[in-house]
Amino acid sequence: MATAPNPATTGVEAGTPLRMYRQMIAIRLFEERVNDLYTRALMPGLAHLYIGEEAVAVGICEALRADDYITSTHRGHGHCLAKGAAPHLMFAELLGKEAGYCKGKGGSMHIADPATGNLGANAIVGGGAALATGAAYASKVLGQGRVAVCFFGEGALGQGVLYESMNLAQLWKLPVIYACENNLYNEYTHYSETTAGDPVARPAAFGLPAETVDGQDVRAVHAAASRMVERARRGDGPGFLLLNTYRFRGHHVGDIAREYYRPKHEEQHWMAERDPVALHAAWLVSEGLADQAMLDRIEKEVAAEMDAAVEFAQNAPYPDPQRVDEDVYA
Amino acid sequence: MATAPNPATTGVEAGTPLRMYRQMIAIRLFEERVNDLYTRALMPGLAHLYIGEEAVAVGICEALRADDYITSTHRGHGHCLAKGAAPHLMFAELLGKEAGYCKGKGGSMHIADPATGNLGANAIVGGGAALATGAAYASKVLGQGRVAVCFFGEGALGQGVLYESMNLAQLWKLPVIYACENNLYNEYTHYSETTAGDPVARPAAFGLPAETVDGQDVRAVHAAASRMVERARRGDGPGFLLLNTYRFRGHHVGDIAREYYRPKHEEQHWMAERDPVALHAAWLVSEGLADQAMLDRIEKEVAAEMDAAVEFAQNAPYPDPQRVDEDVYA
Amino acid sequence: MPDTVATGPGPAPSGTALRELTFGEAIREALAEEMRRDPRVVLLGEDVAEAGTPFKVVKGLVEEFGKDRVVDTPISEAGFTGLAVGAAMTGLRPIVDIMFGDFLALIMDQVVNQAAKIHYMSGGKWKVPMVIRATMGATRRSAAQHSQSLHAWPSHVPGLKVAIPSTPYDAKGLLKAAIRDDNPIVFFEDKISYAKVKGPVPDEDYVIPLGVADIKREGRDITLVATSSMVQVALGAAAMLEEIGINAEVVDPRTTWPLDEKTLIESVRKTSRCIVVDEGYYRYGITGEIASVIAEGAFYDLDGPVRRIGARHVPVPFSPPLEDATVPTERDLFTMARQMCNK
Amino acid sequence: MPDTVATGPGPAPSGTALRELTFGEAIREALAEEMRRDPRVVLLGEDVAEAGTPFKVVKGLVEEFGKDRVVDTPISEAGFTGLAVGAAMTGLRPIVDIMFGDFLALIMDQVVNQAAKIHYMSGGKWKVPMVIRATMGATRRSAAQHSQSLHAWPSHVPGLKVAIPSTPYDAKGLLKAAIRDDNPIVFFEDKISYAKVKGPVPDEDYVIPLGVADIKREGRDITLVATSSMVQVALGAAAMLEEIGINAEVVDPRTTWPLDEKTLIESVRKTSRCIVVDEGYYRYGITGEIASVIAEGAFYDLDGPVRRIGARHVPVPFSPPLEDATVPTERDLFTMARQMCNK
Ligand SMILES: Cc1ncc(C[n+]2csc(CCOP(=O)(O)OP(=O)(O)O)c2C)c(N)n1
Ligand SMILES: Cc1ncc(C[n+]2csc(CCOP(=O)(O)OP(=O)(O)O)c2C)c(N)n1
Ligand SMILES: [Mg+2]
Ligand SMILES: [Mg+2]
Repeated sequence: MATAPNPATTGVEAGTPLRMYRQMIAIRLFEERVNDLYTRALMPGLAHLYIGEEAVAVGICEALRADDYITSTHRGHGHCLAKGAAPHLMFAELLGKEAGYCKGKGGSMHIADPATGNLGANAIVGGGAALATGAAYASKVLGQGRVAVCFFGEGALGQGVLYESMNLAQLWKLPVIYACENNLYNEYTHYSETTAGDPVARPAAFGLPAETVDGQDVRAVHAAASRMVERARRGDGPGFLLLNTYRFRGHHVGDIAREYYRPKHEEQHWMAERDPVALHAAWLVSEGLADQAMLDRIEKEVAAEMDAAVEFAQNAPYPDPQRVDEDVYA
Repeated sequence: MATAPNPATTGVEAGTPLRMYRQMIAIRLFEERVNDLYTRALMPGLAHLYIGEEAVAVGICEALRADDYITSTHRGHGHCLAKGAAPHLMFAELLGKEAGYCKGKGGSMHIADPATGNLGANAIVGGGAALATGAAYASKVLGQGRVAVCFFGEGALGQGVLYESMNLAQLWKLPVIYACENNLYNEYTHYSETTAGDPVARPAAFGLPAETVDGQDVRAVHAAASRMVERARRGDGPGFLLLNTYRFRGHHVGDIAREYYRPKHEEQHWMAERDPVALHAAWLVSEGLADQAMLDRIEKEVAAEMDAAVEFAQNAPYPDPQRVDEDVYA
Repeated sequence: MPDTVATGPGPAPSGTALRELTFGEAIREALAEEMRRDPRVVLLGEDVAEAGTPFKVVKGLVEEFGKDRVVDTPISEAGFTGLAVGAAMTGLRPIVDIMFGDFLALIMDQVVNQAAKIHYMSGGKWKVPMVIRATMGATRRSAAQHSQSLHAWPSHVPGLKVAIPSTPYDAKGLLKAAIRDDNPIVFFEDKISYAKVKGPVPDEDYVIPLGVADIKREGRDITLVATSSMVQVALGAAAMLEEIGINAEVVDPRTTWPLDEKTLIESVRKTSRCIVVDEGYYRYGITGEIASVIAEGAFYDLDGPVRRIGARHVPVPFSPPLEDATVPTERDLFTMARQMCNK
Repeated sequence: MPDTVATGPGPAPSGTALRELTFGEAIREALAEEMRRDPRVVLLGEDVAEAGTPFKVVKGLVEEFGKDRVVDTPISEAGFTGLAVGAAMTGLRPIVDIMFGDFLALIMDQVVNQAAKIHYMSGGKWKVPMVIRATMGATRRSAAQHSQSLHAWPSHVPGLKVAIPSTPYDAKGLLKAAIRDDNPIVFFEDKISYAKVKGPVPDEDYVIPLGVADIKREGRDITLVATSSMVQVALGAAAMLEEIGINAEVVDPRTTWPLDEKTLIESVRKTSRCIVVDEGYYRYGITGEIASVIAEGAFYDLDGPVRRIGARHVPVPFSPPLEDATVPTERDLFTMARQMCNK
């Protein structure tokens, strides 16, 4: 099982619409299994699902090289998968098992993996901003040509360190892209109650090119990200993407009764009309790049791999409590 | 001496050009005496002189009510005086005497005075941003109609809490004015090396009206400040002023050899052509609002009061060391 | 462990039968009563209004006091805490809600360089009457950035007071005292206790002065000094010890600053043995100071060194078997106490 | 006090006569040597380039290493510290300069929630090899926001190491060790010592391992455990004590974490008396932990309780007579030690 093929990176060619479909499906099916594990009380802690936002992570990560960097968030499973993480090692981590990416020490909010350039999910809102900027700085100083992408929710627009970071990035022309996922809510509060002025004007004021993108359209995301990544890699400095999207589920799995902060019809509208997976599937079919049978086959394949990954994680042992003292110091 | 008239607030009518002249001269002469005390090793600690920037503090504070608030900085003597502080109590504080504004506990960087709405000079760059915003918040909640002005150097544009504060102020329409004194240098580093993009675009991105003003022209400062203060008092929310100015002296009194970070000719240009006191004096004379004799008389009067204030401070006793434990808790 | 734990000897019964409240309910009641009592009290924080915070502790307050006094903020801990400092100076009595105590790391400048020093730096002229409510405590599988108990940091800083209640009764009385105090106070609430710890709380208005320790259980043989979540653990250990004939006294300082040195020292002078237990990191934390104070004050009555137990000195891990190994347990205390008493 | 203080018994003379350097010069030399040795080492901070910081400690480095490796930053302590964390993870070995240790309050999130935990949270996969240089120390008439010694905070946090050197020799050797270490390290430099403390420093390359205490003066009658600026104070007190026939041992832990418990405990087992002195705030600080460690480890050899002296528990005042009353003095130590030795 340790050699299981990663559905996120195999079977279709990198960068193509079909591969982006596969990646989105992988995230969707991964998250559905997280939901299932969590509601069956098999997963400890909290789970913040990325369902509904898949096009953002996939569109952006498909514009990256394997050795490029990302920082992720509490809602990070999608970013990790899109950057190439293996689902079975992620599930193992989510269940607190020794085989997990972080030996069970990190959990859902701290998946990290040097092999895929993942600097780590981060449970501090805005916590990745300076870190990603620093990875871009190192890449520049070391002449590596790597780009760093900082994923964050629009709630992180409230954290001052984001502005400190953008200022540094622009002054020093660092290859970092700030990817703001505006899913309209900071936990249980609408972003309009927490965000004055126009969000894209903020990076622009620091001199960063800033673009607003339909975060439910994976091709649009990919195109915008590709432009910014290329620009950054060329040495022309950082950029900012505002990706309009929506989380289909609660802030975390336990957030069930949501009507006090967001209306059901809003959810229904996004789920029915703006599902990034469905939209992309329809486009693939309409363009003749796939037929429904092919999409179904991909989904089935991915589902099987996800089920195997869950099984791997469930069967994996917990860490020996003795190991609690390891890894405090390098 | 405790009843000495305050040259900053007496003798001429509030808000008039002549009074602004008097206020600027008061700051200038105050700071010259600070320089003198410091270089004669009579003043402990550090002294950051405001000479050259007088029009900013005076132009703004003359647009405020006595019960309006200010927060100030490490370079704060000018703000405190312009808001109505008594020079003899300031000098006493600068010398660490019991009679000082803070009983000697604060010193140059922490002059504070509820009676004149001075929330305090602050030695943390950007430290006043959230505090001033909070005073504006209280004023709004309590329906007091008071306005708060947050003075800060352009170096504070590097501090994230400034953006957090402006966001809060704009969201909640708080009566606070952010007054950024751009004197071109953060200590020994030119602001262009620390500040990406366009500084006034930053507050604008948060929705604040932002205006760039010639900080050497006290009437221009006063006019711009009056508009913003009136707007804030009306309930229309915060504003931002970018005041272009220059410090004529070193970052602090001990900063003598400055050529490695700023050219002599730049200093000479500002001192010869852009001295706010001289410019305003010339205007007063040219408008027939004063003649040179009158200006000389004002200066002499203020000088005498400053000398008396210094004398008061020098003669005042140090606090009893026993009092070190007082005022830790209210 | 049972779902809720009844807290130890409550206040002296005041004639009427006492209601039982959870720790979280007691806090909400304190907030509501003080907001009713004083219109200058406002509550600021992320998701405090309709959501009532993720812990639901302040649920219902916005309905009574409105959105002007129960204010949802952006995710700007430094900004809104600093705003509260300025507002406290100018006429309000703000309470800020720091959802996870780990985020204290984001507000230390506002709390320590501003709030704690303004009164002193101004020679006593300005006051900063505010309360910073922050959660603490692990075992929620929340991992390293959402599980810390960082009360040692503000306890180190002159100008601050620090409360760390363990029971509903104490939480309510101390929070009311904190809100009425004219100083900046950091008030730590254990997340697990919110729903789990239940206890008697009188109907009538009362405050518990800051700086008065409480003897949660009287005993002869050994003193267990315990804070917050560790008080329940100490009481559990004391029950286990009783079974082997060791009679433990459990003392709860209730505030780390001011610290009721006298009560702590007197207890140990009586018992001659002491363990200090706290959920913060073991090193350079709460236990070092309290153990030193006791060792200095009760030295000649001590049978052996004052011992200490804190959270294991590692970042809090996610995995349940690992996380469980980081928090002091009844068994840890029992074993150490038994050994100290040579039983 | 004389203008410069010669530091106590230096390293064993290595044949050649040792040069004398100031504390600041030794730090500059350590930085220069490590930057020469390893191109991945970069220095970031406010005014570090041409100005060489307000203390002039890093003056000259930009001339040798260029503006790409000695980098002036905006006044964004959180931003550039976090940037350094990310850069440390991805191939550099950054050193950040925190001009005044008080500004640690601005970077605790980056240091504690990020740098300290990343190695652990990632199951050992990512490393954060970086040094945070921060100043400490009062008596410069800089008042409450520019005079703090906040080393107790990072010492409390697992995942960090904390160095607090007292002599030029130690400063150079520890800083070099810190730069070569693969962990985040907070390195405290006493501002007054920069120019005032002078001592022998060998020409050749050496490092001092983190976690090894140094006996700065051998003695029989009482152990004075002292950190940073307080080492000179302790040595001065020891000289005074010698005159009345008390032979004091002065032990410098050199790093608060890792802590060389063994050397501390052994010293006190020998002398049977101990005072711990540190320039941080008195309460919940360095002295509480060290005193507890010693009291636990040397209890049965102690003549009386371990005593402690820290900075007076008040915000640091500006006025010279007030400020001078806040910092432990030779006289304070002398008086306390004399009393403990009944002389
Ligand atoms: C500094 C900080 N403050 C508060 C929190 C608690 N918190 C976790 S997620 C969240 C909302 C985040 O909203 P957003 O950034 O929009 O991300 P989303 O959950 O919508 O993806 C909050 C307030 C935190 N983790 N970190
Ligand atoms: C948070 C913080 N970082 C650094 C410093 C050290 N410092 C004091 S003044 C100063 C430069 C300030 O520049 P600016 O804000 O432009 O004000 P100016 O001195 O030009 O009036 C710096 C870096 C500080 N006091 N606070
Ligand atoms: Mg969101
Ligand atoms: Mg400036």
